[in-house]
Amino acid sequence: MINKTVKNVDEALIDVKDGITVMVGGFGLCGIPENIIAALVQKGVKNLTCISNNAGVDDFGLGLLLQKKQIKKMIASYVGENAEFERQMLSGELEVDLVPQGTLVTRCMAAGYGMPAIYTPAGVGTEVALGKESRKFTFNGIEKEYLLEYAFEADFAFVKAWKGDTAGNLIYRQTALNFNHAMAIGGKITIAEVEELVEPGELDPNFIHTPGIYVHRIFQGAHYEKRIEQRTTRKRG
Amino acid sequence: MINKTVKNVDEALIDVKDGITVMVGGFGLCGIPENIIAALVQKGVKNLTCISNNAGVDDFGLGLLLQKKQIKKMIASYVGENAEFERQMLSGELEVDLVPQGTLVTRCMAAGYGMPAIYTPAGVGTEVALGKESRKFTFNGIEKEYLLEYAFEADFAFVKAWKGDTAGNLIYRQTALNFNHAMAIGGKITIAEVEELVEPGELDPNFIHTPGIYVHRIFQGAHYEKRIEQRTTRKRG
Amino acid sequence: MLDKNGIAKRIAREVKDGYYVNLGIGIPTLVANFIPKGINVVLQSENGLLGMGPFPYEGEENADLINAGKQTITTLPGSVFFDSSLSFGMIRARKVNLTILGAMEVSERGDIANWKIPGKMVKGMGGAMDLVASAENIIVAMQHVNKAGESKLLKKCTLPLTGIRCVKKVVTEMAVLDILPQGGFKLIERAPGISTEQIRNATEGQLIIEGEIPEMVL
Amino acid sequence: MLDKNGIAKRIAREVKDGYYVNLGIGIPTLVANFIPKGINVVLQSENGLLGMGPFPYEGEENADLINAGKQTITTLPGSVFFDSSLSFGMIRARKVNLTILGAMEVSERGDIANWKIPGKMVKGMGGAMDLVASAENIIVAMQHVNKAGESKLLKKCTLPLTGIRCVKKVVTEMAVLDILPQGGFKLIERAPGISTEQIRNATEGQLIIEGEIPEMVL
Repeated sequence: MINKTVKNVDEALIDVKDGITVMVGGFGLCGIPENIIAALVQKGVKNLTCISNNAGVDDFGLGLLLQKKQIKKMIASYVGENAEFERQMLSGELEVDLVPQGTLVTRCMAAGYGMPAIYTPAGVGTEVALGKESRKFTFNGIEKEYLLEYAFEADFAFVKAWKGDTAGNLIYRQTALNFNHAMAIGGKITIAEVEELVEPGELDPNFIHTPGIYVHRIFQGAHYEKRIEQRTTRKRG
Repeated sequence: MINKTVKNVDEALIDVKDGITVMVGGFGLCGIPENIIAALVQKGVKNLTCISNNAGVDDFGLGLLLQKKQIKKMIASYVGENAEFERQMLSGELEVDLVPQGTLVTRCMAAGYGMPAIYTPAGVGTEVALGKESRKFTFNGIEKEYLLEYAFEADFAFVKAWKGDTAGNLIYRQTALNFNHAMAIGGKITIAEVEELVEPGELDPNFIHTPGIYVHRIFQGAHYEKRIEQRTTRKRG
Repeated sequence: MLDKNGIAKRIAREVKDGYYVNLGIGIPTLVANFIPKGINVVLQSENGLLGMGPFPYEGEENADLINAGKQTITTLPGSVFFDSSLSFGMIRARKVNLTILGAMEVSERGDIANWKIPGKMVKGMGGAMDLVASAENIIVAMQHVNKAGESKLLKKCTLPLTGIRCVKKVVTEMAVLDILPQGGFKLIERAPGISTEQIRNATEGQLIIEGEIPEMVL
Repeated sequence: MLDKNGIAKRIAREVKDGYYVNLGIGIPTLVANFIPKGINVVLQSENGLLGMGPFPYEGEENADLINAGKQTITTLPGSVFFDSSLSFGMIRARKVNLTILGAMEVSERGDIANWKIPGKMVKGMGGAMDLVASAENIIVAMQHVNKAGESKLLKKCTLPLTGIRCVKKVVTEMAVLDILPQGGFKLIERAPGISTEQIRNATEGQLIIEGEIPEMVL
């Protein structure tokens, strides 16, 4: 096997520079690459274009990068929970491209499947369709209009997995899977942080979500906070 | 959960009629739905259009349907191992549409992802491209030509899994996964035979290949022969 | 006049045995509470789960297990996790039988607006545009009129659209209405105590009333 | 003059540490036997496996574990199975670093023909068209001339094409040749005992010879 291990997050991010485009896994605060985000803040890289479903909250997730004004442009489907985001967007400091969630993830996946573009009906007839090529297809007897949407070109994908092996194979836990797999396959260089890094052969080869061929660097993260955004419960009894 | 169990293969195939289009999982003889194929032979349905990577061998797999002349048209990527196939093709009894393997599986997958068409570079500049729409895209700085290929419309998908639960969730074993997942998601009605049928909750929800929403009927197969096509070994020593 | 739970309860009657259902945030989420026993339904959460269970007991919240509203949830026996691309794949492929969501406006031809108000902070469409563009059967849970008393069931939406010609049915505090393929809100049921006349006054879009309109039974 | 193993051995020198490699049927399969220890390479089998191991010991064959040539194989620690759509996804996305396959004809601009002979039973292209259309680096293992002594390294292929402008390097029983981006077979090495003149006579396509051409060291 090919060993994808790097010593730590700093070695993983060694060639991350100002002005690049990055995919960042997670849905809300669930399954985000906490160690990588913290290291990006520390490193101080600027003018990032971030492709991520959400933009974190004020003091966690991508919100940490927003606080330091490291993000130039945000490509996301929903950005509701972040006052600093709102301030920067309204002041024009931050460019925002809102993309339907399914389009967003499929444009990541398309990159990983070597598809330069895909067709989706999402956004037809809305402002999302403005300036976009569209076309009708009939499938299973239903004629519909579809938009042509392009695969994302991202210099790096930053993802978080539950377990990984040194060959780069990744498995995710529950809904922390979310965007992480599509981004892991979609990045030009994919960096994975995992809660547990194991030797090749320890993961069942039948049940790996992201094959190691897509992963360029892997390291075991530390101090996972795994913050819960909406703590909803029911009472016992 | 929604119970997708049917009593047996005959109940599963109750509405399978002459002239329909079916996807049949497997690669060579690996991971083919043995029970369903046997039941189709018994049932005697005719004029089938079969989408399957291969056409079996003379006395096993889809070869059994060919022997009984139940297949009108074969859509496959490689059909090398079958004398009866060759005879029917050369005599014009059997229509054959040869499709590059990646295109074949992606057209199955596209149906399951609600994509009416996809772009692939496979076949550009060859006879496969004749009469097809093509177009150039630039991705990651590389300009290339791609063919537009349409999602398959299949009335049924017949797949074989290792284990399944009554909710229709499927897991496959090793390379018997092959085309089965893409076809399971791609069929209008998907019928799965499994080596072992278990209750909901017995499969780890993190590691299911095909979610039950794609599976309409499931049953536990019997008498798996699992024939090996090319028995290659090395000597101990 | 129905309250939120009443709307949810009425919509729950549209949920059939064997359905896979996607519930939006707000009133649609309440629908889950009113699905009768014996009706087997699987809830899809578009962040990657089929078989969403109830909220966890206090102390059992799991950061890795949330729904599309980012709430902590649980699973059920037979649940399955998958990645977001397959999640929207099954949505586009129309494997989800019913989508229930809220709206700010609906037009008589089935257009829906529910993601953006000009001049206000835009949070994004999330998965709503994908859902409405693909779903075979969309029921909207909404208020019939806004705070100023103006109809939200319109000839034409005034707000930026989420999707076009997609809504099949609308359930409001006043009525159940089908949107006909050729356009128009066809009145199906009145809420308890609401008259046809009140519904007519609250509906700007074309209202189609044929025969006697029953009061709904909840 | 190289035999099949010689061709495979020479190609093995092109395999670099850290490569993911897809090997076609025939001579390319033999390449695996000559990859030096210390070079970490992962073999991809397009039916859904990364990390293909050797054939199983007798009695340990497993019907569920085969390669793209339908041969029984084994896995290695770190192997991973995946479905065919992801398999061709990674091929199209150029994650496989090197593809080695056989050919009936190759043209001086890098076209390849290896799937169909008019008048003969056509078995199909399998995954070859996908591989050649997508791979970043394609090495062809082939015979320089056919049984009639005619060149198979041509100006233009005569057989139906598998892919165009894709082959980067050709290794035959006589020579190693690079196909230049602007076209032409550039002679890199001669097989032991083969002269430049012999190669010239066996090559119909444009042959580019610059300076002294070394004999290959195996």
